[in-house]
Order: sequence, then structure tokens, then C-alpha cells
Amino acid sequence: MIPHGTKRNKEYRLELAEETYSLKQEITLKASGADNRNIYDDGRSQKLSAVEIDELKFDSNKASDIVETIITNSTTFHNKTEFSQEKYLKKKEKKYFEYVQILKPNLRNISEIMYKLEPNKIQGIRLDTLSQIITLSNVSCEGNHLLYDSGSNGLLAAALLGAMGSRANGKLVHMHPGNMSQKQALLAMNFETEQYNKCISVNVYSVLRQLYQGCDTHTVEKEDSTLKRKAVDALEHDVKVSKLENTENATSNVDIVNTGDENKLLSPKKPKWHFDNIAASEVLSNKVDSLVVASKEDPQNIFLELLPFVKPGRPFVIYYSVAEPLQSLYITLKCLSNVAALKLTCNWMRNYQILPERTHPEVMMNSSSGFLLTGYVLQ
Amino acid sequence: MIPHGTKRNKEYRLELAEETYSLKQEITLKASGADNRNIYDDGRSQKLSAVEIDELKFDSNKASDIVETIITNSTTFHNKTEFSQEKYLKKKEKKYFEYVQILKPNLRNISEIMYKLEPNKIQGIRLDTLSQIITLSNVSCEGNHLLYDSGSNGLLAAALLGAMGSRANGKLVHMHPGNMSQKQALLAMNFETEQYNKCISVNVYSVLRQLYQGCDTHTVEKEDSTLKRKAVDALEHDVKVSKLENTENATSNVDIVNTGDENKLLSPKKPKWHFDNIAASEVLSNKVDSLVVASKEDPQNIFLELLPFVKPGRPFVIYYSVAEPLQSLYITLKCLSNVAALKLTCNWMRNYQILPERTHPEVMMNSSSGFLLTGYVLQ
Amino acid sequence: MSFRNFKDKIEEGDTVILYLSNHLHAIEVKPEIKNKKGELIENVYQTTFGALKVRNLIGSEYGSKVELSKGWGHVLQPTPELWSLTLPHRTQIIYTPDISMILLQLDLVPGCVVIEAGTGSGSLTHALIRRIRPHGHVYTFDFHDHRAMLAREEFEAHGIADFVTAQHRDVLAEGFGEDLNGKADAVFLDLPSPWTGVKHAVDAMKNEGGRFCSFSPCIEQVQRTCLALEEHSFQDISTMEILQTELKVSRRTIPVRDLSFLKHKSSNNPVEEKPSSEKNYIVGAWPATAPGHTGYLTVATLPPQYIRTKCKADKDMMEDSKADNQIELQTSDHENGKMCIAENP
Amino acid sequence: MSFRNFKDKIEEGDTVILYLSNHLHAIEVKPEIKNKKGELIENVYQTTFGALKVRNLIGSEYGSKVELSKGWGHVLQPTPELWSLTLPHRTQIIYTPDISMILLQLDLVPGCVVIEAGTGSGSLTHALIRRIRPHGHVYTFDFHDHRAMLAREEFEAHGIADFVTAQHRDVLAEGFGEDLNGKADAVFLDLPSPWTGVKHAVDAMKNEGGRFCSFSPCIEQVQRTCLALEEHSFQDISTMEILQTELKVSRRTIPVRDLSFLKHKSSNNPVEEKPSSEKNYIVGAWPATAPGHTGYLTVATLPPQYIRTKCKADKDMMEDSKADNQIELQTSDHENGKMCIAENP
Repeated sequence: MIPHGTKRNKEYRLELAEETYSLKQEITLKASGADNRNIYDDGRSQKLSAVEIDELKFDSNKASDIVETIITNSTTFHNKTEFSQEKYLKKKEKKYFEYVQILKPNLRNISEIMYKLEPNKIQGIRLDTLSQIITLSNVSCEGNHLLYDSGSNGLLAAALLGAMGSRANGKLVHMHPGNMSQKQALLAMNFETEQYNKCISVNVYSVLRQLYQGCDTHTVEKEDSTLKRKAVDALEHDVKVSKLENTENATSNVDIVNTGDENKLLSPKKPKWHFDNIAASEVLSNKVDSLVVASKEDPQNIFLELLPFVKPGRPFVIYYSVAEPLQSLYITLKCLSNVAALKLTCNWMRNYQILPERTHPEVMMNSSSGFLLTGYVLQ
Repeated sequence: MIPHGTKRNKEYRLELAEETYSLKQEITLKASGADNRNIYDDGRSQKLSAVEIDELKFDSNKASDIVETIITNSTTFHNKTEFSQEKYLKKKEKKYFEYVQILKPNLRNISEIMYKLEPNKIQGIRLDTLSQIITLSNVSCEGNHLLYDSGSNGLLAAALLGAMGSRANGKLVHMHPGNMSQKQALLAMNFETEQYNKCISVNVYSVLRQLYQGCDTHTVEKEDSTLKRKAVDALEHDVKVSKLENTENATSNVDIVNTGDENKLLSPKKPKWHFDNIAASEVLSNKVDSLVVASKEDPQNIFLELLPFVKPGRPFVIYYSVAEPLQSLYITLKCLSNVAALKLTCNWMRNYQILPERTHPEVMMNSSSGFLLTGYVLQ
Repeated sequence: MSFRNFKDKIEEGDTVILYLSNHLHAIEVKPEIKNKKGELIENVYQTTFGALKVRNLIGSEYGSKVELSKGWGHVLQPTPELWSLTLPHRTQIIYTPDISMILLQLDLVPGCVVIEAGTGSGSLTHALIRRIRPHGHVYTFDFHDHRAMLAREEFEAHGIADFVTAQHRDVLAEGFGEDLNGKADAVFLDLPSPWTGVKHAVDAMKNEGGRFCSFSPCIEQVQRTCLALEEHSFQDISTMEILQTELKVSRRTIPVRDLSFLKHKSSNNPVEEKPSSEKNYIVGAWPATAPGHTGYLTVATLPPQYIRTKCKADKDMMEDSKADNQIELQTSDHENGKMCIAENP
Repeated sequence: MSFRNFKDKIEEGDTVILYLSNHLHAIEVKPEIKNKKGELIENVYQTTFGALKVRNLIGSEYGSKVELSKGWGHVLQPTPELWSLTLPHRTQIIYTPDISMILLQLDLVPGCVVIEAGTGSGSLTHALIRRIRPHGHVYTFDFHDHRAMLAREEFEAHGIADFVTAQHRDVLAEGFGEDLNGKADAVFLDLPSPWTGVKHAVDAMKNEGGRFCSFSPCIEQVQRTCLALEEHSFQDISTMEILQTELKVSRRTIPVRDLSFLKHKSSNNPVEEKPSSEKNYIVGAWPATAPGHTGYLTVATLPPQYIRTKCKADKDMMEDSKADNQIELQTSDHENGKMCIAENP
């Protein structure tokens, strides 16, 4: 990445790199101290001024030259321990050597990016917990599955749909309480159309009304939201940027691409949601093979309303970001005794730095994984 | 330890060991397999019968002889990996080589034993949490301290009194809700009399009645419990065994010794608790330098009743085995805003196996540490 | 055959999960079994709630209640998760928290080709098969011939043999075989010296690259594996540990002790000074003991072939330039160490 | 002087802790300070709630409310725990969860003699002093002369210099000094290569034995230290890790979504399908980020002298008997490795 623009408003120009460099490789370390006993932190160890360093940055093309000049002008660098020197170079590397690698989107990197950027936008679902939602719901290429999700920006739908694969029969009914479904992660996955269309996103009220009360009711009240949907779908089509940048300093929001060719949506009379509601209510009336609930609302009502659509003997998974609502639901379900193997679990996950002589767990961890209440439906 | 007696009713005779042996040192490993690919678990790998091994045990005096015979008769031992062989020897070592080491009692080994044997009897207070109760209450040789404890068998009193030391001025008021105070750990510490006497154990009702309503009330109702106390104190004097055995297989309850020379207790008219109540209520009316509550009851009432006895600017520590009552108290205190730096914390502790090529965290851990609600009292 | 498709009713030959008040049992639905003398007799399964005539399960619905001689239970269709909790242990097994992370870290979706070594008790294998079905394939290896055979029989009995090839092979010594060269999307190793398997993983992976994961209980194994991964141009090398705790939820009644009455002299002194009232909480208690360690997961990406070679060259250059360097010394130390517990060929 | 005794009122020279809605500040109570020109000026402490005239603190009670120009705060008497949260960092410091365990593991009670290396920012030192007072003593060493001097000044200013001797010394190279031979009940090391300090710890400990504790961030340091401890006849060698999480407690209102009305055709269709009611919970939320690692604590007991020599002899015999053994090979590997990051004398 080659910086240009002003300091305040940095822009970068991308250049295809034929080779990559690492500072440690370019700069030969001549001397290092055994420990930091002779280092005084008085803020005067760098002889170059900030302005001088900035000038260097614009004059020099090869980052190793910049850093070599900085080191030469540091009074303390050669007294630092080898460990501190490496740390120093790593910091400089981040500042002056920036590469971008273009990766294919997949659930792992999309969920990692979303968790790092704004965990609140995906209800704080950490990678390990997400991975368990997929396994514990026993989602596979077989069967139909039901998801109620009121705020993970499509991450859960993406996770389940990914595990269902393409060229297989199942459907995913993706219920949401809003006017339109959140699809950010779902779109980011670059699913093929056939796979993407296996996910039927429906408003929970509309689909249940369809199911319980039949077709063509309440179309009048829906007019308003239909219009809203059209606008949003049209908007999505405009989004062009299709690649996810998996760089460490990516702080902007993730851009998405719309893979669907849902132009029929804009055709007159019956809107897409009308057919979606019919399709989803058909799936529900034949019952599903798993139920996943990740709500911002209290999970009890929602779970108990959706439980009848699950075949007996099949699993369910309920996610919530704190334990208390799940504890309360646990007690309720224990009394109802219509579920088996009820379990409330909490995860712990820690990353490690594995380096010769410097192996240790990472100094900061995400201690909030959310909680899962899981079990199996009984007849 | 030399076993005698029958198999059902095992007894051991202690013999002073001039030297200690370890199996690995005595038995030379001749061959070992690279992995377990040739080992079939069919329960037929040992050619000796259980009866034959038992006979061996009574005939042989040196355990290494026993184990060597067992190994010679094992068809799989020499195919096992070196790692499995070591594991095997360790198991046998525990069975046939038993040493006992007599250690001086201290808070570390007493709390470890009590936690291992019956964590419920000390409210599940794990070592790390106990260590923080002592520091966060700022207990030292200085000052007077107040403890309300309704069920740690004297562990908290022992911990705080230990940190207060001997030959210093402070007093520890140890409140309990029962007829007599639990002193198991306190007695096990073998404190000198002077230090032991710094702990004033009082019934919470008696001392508060003394404090609020003055002397000599309610003596009539107390008759009954006085008698009970005398009986118990007399009983304690009979307990003779004074050493704590810190062996891994110590499963019997910890024996205690009574260090106090409280014979005056048996003198006529005024019982010891009468003077204790007076002494404790004097300490309370001058206010204390810290408050520790570890109750089985809901901590809210107790904490709010005892808070007025704490000097402003001083710390308090409230322990409870689950979070919910402390969360509720947290909300109450946030509203009252008479405390500073309120914090609800939970600990995590894991032990490690450090062995060449086999370093890893221990496979089982104690995941329940209890919770601490801490803060400082404001004026 | 009950691992292949979702089913409504139990058939002969199915494996079913019997749920009895928080205990799970896996039962193979065979009306008759052989006794010690080799005679076919009625298959009766004993539980804490009495006997279950296995024959009676046939035709009943999954999720339904079944009668036992001294009570009742429920039957569930097995999932890889329920199977992990009930399978016969032939080795230490990997459980759902780690399995889930392995599947996600390996970027597995239906259609992927994945290699697993060793097969062990097949706990992970079942989850791998479910994830890559219907068009993918699992190649699983075990150096223990008996275990490999038992696994093969089990996959057959579970109706999932089409999606898996279980072989007896010492992959650290022999690699995964030429047939698999350039075929795999992902490689998973659960072996005592995974670092010696890294080069075979590189051979087996597709030209467009793939994901690697190793599960090891000891940190030394992780350290060597990370070095080997770096030497073989892997990127995004990362090590993590996953633990799961089950909270014990219960309604708890906690006594409330009133002390305020002591402030006032009152004529009616309470004789019994017991807690005066109660408070109710729903509590989630942390268990006294829980799994403290299963293993470290080390994951990495093998980049596409065309980048790979270039990185490799860089690496060599780099290694040369600091031959007499301290880090290098350290690496060779580790290589010496490696010999100590390396597998015999 | 406010670290020495419990006090009721603030005096000049005290260090006080100012508490402002969950923020803590340590303030030295000096009515005047020198400005850049070296002139004495009024000491005014700036906070987010405005300015505090430090002079006004003198004479006010600990625990009391103090006025700021745009609000108010409270003053607390410092404890070692509050000091750990507010002290000027000269190095990475050890916090209360680890400090507490170190004190307990070292079996420290009033009267003990304890050695600490290095002093660092004095976070642990303050807690050690509190625990061993009034008859014990802390000997603390730092190889950084400036840090040792600052620590000395700080102990003086805090009124606890009587209980501590802070020296500038490279203890790994020079040991703790002959004066301390056989004097210590406990030795604590927080140094980059603690294993080289084990022999010095043995020298410093009393004939009746004592406790050892080392704090190290990296597992390699722990591994070497454990080997060194075994070589020096230590018993009960044990390594642990302590982490603490602060739960964020709050009252949370969670919407309840009613879906049951959809089952019945009703004449009055709700236009707004918003959550129909609410439920209140007091929740304890785990924070998004928390300390994931501070360091490993390795503790051990040095047995009394008379057992020690015997064990030592056993050990030697044992080492001899397996000279060409794999474990031995491993040990020497580690010793080679040791040279790589050993301290220069």
C-alpha cells in the first residue's frame, strides 16, 4: 500500500507486489543489549524530529531505508534487547510496509471481521460459539431448518446456509421481526444463486399469519412495508465492491455484493415476500429438523411459539448474550418437560503467541462468548 | 506407610523413612514401544491373577520388587510408549510406595486440604479467592477487623487472623449466627495463645443486643446455649491429635487441637461469651478498619446492618458462592451510593503440568471460584 | 443407518439415543444378539430404570416416549454431537466444542475433501462427514489396524460409508498416499508428532491452497508444529484453546436474616433467632470441576501454489542471512529435541 | 506517610486516593509544587470534574466528600490494592489477583523475611510490606539503578521505609549478597531468567527451608525454572495461572414479543407489531475484553536443610543412572537453549 493524500485524510493506492519484504530480513541487526537496565525513558531517544521523519516517508520509496535511517538516529535502539528490537521493527513494519492480500470470503473470515469491527452488530457471537451453533443444530445438506434472528446482520443465516451447501434439497427459513431481513453477512459470502435461494427470509408476523390464517389476508396493511423493501433491494443492487479486505487495519465497514438475480421481485402485483411467506409456511407446516433462536428479545416467548414447528427428536439451539434470560427459560422448560438433554453452556477461548522462547497466551482475550441453551425436542 | 489389616478395613503403620525411593529410579526400563499401535485392550495383558498380586504384596517388603514382578508378567508393558510406562509406574508407585511427610500447618495447606475434601464446608472458597479476601480487606497487623461468617468452618477467621500476626494490637471480631462459632481451621493453624485470643468469636444477635441494648439483658434466655457451649469447649480439650497430614490420600476429616487455655471459661457465674460480647461491642462502637462478609444467607441485610461499624474510607469484601445475590446487592448499593469503587469479580485459576515434552494445563480444573463484591465505605 | 438421513421412525439396524433423565445411551437396534455361547437371544438393554426390549423400538417414532420395565425414557435420532457423548471410546476423543471450531477453522462446507489422521474413535469423523456431504469426501487414517477396521465397520453400520474412506496407515512415515496428492481442501492432524505430518499435508493439498489444523495436548507439540508450518510457507498460523463450561441452573431459596430489631429494646424477645424470611433466585452455578484442558488447536492457511513457491524462496534467503543468529540456534535446538520423541518408521 | 498506619484525617505528605465515579487517582498531598521555572506554586490537581486545590484536603477525613470546581469526589486512604491501580508505571506491574496468590503461596505472615527481585514499580512490594509488618522485613532488588532509587524514595515518602531495604543489584549475576545467606523465609522472582536465580534463592533461605515463587509470562521460562527447582531439591513444585474478570452488573429491560395472537383471525389487526411487553433482569455481563494472561506463577517448597542434602544425593544418583536416557538428553537441550537468552553478567 502506497500512502498518498494528507495526513488527516489518508488514502492509499494499491500496487501489485511481486515480492514481499519483511523488515527483519532487510535490516541487519548489529548489536543488541542484554536487558533494559541502561535505557531511560526520557522521550529523547530519537534524534530525528517528527517532521523530519514525515519528510523521509515521502522521499523514500523503500520502507527499509526509512526504518534504517530512524534506527541510525535512535540512541537507544542498539542497547535494546533483541526482543525489544524485534518488537520495535514490527511496529515500524506496520507503519511503513503495508500489504493487502485479497482473500476469498468464507464464514471464518467474515465472522472474524464482523466480531472485530462491531461485536454488538452480531449480538457478540464469538467464533467458537458460532461454530457450536452450527454443529449443535445438526444442520447439514439434509433437511429443513428454522432460524429466528433479530440482530446478527445475517451472520447466522450465512453460517447455517453455508453448512447446508448447494445442490441439495433443504430449505432454511430465516425469520426476523423487522420490515426487512438483515443480510450483510449472507451477501458477503458470495453464495451461488441456487444456494442463496435456499434461504427464505420472512417477517415472523407475516409468515405466522400466512400459516395460521391463510393467504391474502392483511395485504392492505402490508402495502407500506412492501414499498420499503423494494427500495432497499434496489439499493443493494447498486453496491458494487465485491471483495472483502482481510487486512489488520481494515476499520471501515464491510462492503457487500448482491448475488441474487431477484429482478422478478420488481415485477408487478404480487411482491416476492408474498411467495416467500407461502413457501416458508409450507416448510413450517411440514415441520423442520432444527430450530435456532438468536433474539434480542426475551427468548422464552419466541422459542415456545416456534417449538411446535420442530419434529420430535430434533435439536434446538438458543443463543443469548447474557445468561439470565436463558436461566429463566431453562427453569420454564424443566417444568414443561417437553425437551431432553437441556444444557446451558458458556465458552472460553484464548489465543496463543507461539514463538521460540516467547510462548504465552495472548495478553488480552474476549471474555464474553454469550451463552447457549441447547436440547432436543420430545414428542 | 506399611499396610496391615484386612483389605476391607485397611490400616497403616508409620515407619520413619531414612531414605525415599521412587520407582523410576529403582526399576530400569529396558524397552519401550514408539506408540500404542500394537496394544490391544482385551483385559488379558497381566498374567498374574489379582490373588497372586495380593499375595505378592504381603510377602514382599520392597515395593520395587512387587512392581518388577508385575511388569515381568505383563505382556504389554514393554510395548508401551515411554510415556505410558511412566504413567503406569506412577500409578503403581501410589499403590505400593506410600510415604507420609509431616508438615507445619499454615493457611496454604489447611485451605487446600479443606477445599479438596469438602468444598461445601468452606462455602466453596477457592485458594485464589481466599487470597484476595485477605488482600482486598487490607488486613494487616494494624487495626481492628470485622468478619461475618456463617459457614466456612473457621477458614476465613484463620486467614484474617494469620495476616494480623502476633505481638500487635488489632482485634478480629468474628460474628456468626449459630450457638457456637465454627473453629476447625482456626484451631488447625496452631496459633500461639496471644494471637489466638485476638479473635473474638461472638454470636451476631448477642453482640448486637449487647451493643444496642447494653449489658445483662436476656441472660435468662441464654442459659440454655451457655450449657451447650461449655460442653463443646470441654470436648475440644480432649482432642489430642495435633498434626495435619498433608498426604494426597488423606480422606479423613482434619483433626484439630485446642490451643487456648480458656479454663477461666469454666469458672462460675459469668461465662466467657459474656465478656466476649462486651469486648466485641467495644471494638464495634469504635468502628473497624475492614468488613468481610461470607454468609450463606442473602448478604444484603447483613452487609447493610454491619456497614455502620466500618470507618469511612475503609474497604469491604463480600463473598458469595453464586453471582446472583451479589448482583442484586450491587444494584442496591449503586442506588444508595454510600460506597466507592464497587466491583463484582470472578476468578479463573488453572494448574499446569510442566514436564519435558509434556507441558500442558491440567485436564480438570475447579471452575467454581465464587464471586467477590468489593468496595470502600464512604462517609 | 440412522446417521445418513433424517428419519421419522426407527428401523431395524438404526442406532438410537436413549435419553433417561440426563443420561444418554447409544443403542443399536438389533432384535436379537448372540450370547456367550453364540446362540441368538432376545436383545434386552438394561438401564437404571429397568429393562428395554430393543425389538419394541422398531417402528416407534423418534422423539417418542418408550416404556422401560421400571419407568420410561425417550429415543432420539443420533447426531454427531449425541454420538460423541455416547460412543464406545477406543481412544481419547475430541468433543463438540473443539470439533465445532475445527470444522469452522478448516472452512469446511458440503463438497470439500478433507483428510483426518488419526481416526481414533471416529468422534470427529462423524462431524466431518456430515459437513462435507453429499459431494465431498473424508479420508481418515489410523496407524492401529484394529481401530481402522472398527471405524470402517461403524461407518458402514451408520450408513455413511459412501462419504468416507477409512484406512490403516502410518501417515507420518508414509504420507497420505500418491492418490491424494493435490486433492485435499483441508487436513486435520491429531497425532503425537504432527510436525512431521506437515510436509505430507502440503503434498495432499490442492494447488489453490487449503486449511490445516492440528490438535495437540502439549505445548511442545504446538511449538514444533508452528515451526514446521512456517518452514512450509503456511500463512495466518494461529493457536487457540477452547473450553466449555456447563452452568447448573436451579431455583434457589436463600434465607434472609433480619438484624434490625436488635436496635430497639422490645418486650417480646424472640426466643428463636432464625432467618426471618427468604429470597428466591434463579442461579447459574459454575460446576466444582470442569474440563480444564483438551488440547491446543493450531490452524494455518496454505496459500495457492504460485505464491507458495515464492514465499519459500524468501524464507530460504532469510534463513541463510542469519545462519549464525540466535533464533536459528533455537530452531535447531528444537530439531534436536524432535528426535527424542520422534516416531519410529 | 499514609501507608504506615490507619488514619482518620489527611495530613500534609500523605498520599490519598481520589475516587471519581469509577476513576481512581493517587495524589500526593503537597500544598505547593514547583513549576517548570522552579518556583513554588499552589498545587492544583486537574480532573474531569474540574480542579482540586490539594491544600484543601489537609485535615479532611478519609472517606469524606471533597469539592471540585465542577463536581465532587471522595478521598480514600491508600491500600496496596488501590496503589496498584494508581501508581506510576515504571515497568509492567503485577496486579492484585496475582499479588494475593503470591502472598498466600509464599506462606507470608507478620514477622517473615522475604526477598523480592526485581522491585519494578513497587506494586508487589507494598503488599509484601503490609503482610510481614511489624517484625518482618522485605529485601527488594532491581538491576536498574534509577528504578531502585525511585522505589527507595517512594517507600520513604509512604512511611514504610523501616520495613524494606531496596537495593540496586543484578541478583542473577551476583546473588542476594552474603548478608542474606540463610535469612529468608521466602523468595520471589520476577526476572527474565528466573532459573538462574534458583541457586541464589537456596543460599538465601533459612536452614528450616522456605517457599519460592516465580512470576513469568512465557512458558519456556517456567519450564527452565521447574527444571532448576528440581535440580535444587525443591518439593511440591507447582505452576498455576490466575485470571480475574470483572462482571458488569446492570438492570436490563428486555422486550417480550407476543406471537400467540396470530393463531386467531381477529377483527382488530394490530397495525404496529412491536414487542408487546417487557421483562426485567439484573444481569452480570462478561466484558468484551479482559486480561487474558499476566504470567505463570511457579511455586515450590525448599525442605529443611537436613532433608535437602539427602534428596540432593538421591538426585545425583538418579541422574547418573540414566545418563544416556532420553529425559536427560531433553534436559541438556534445555540447558543449551538457556544460553540463548541468558543475561550478560
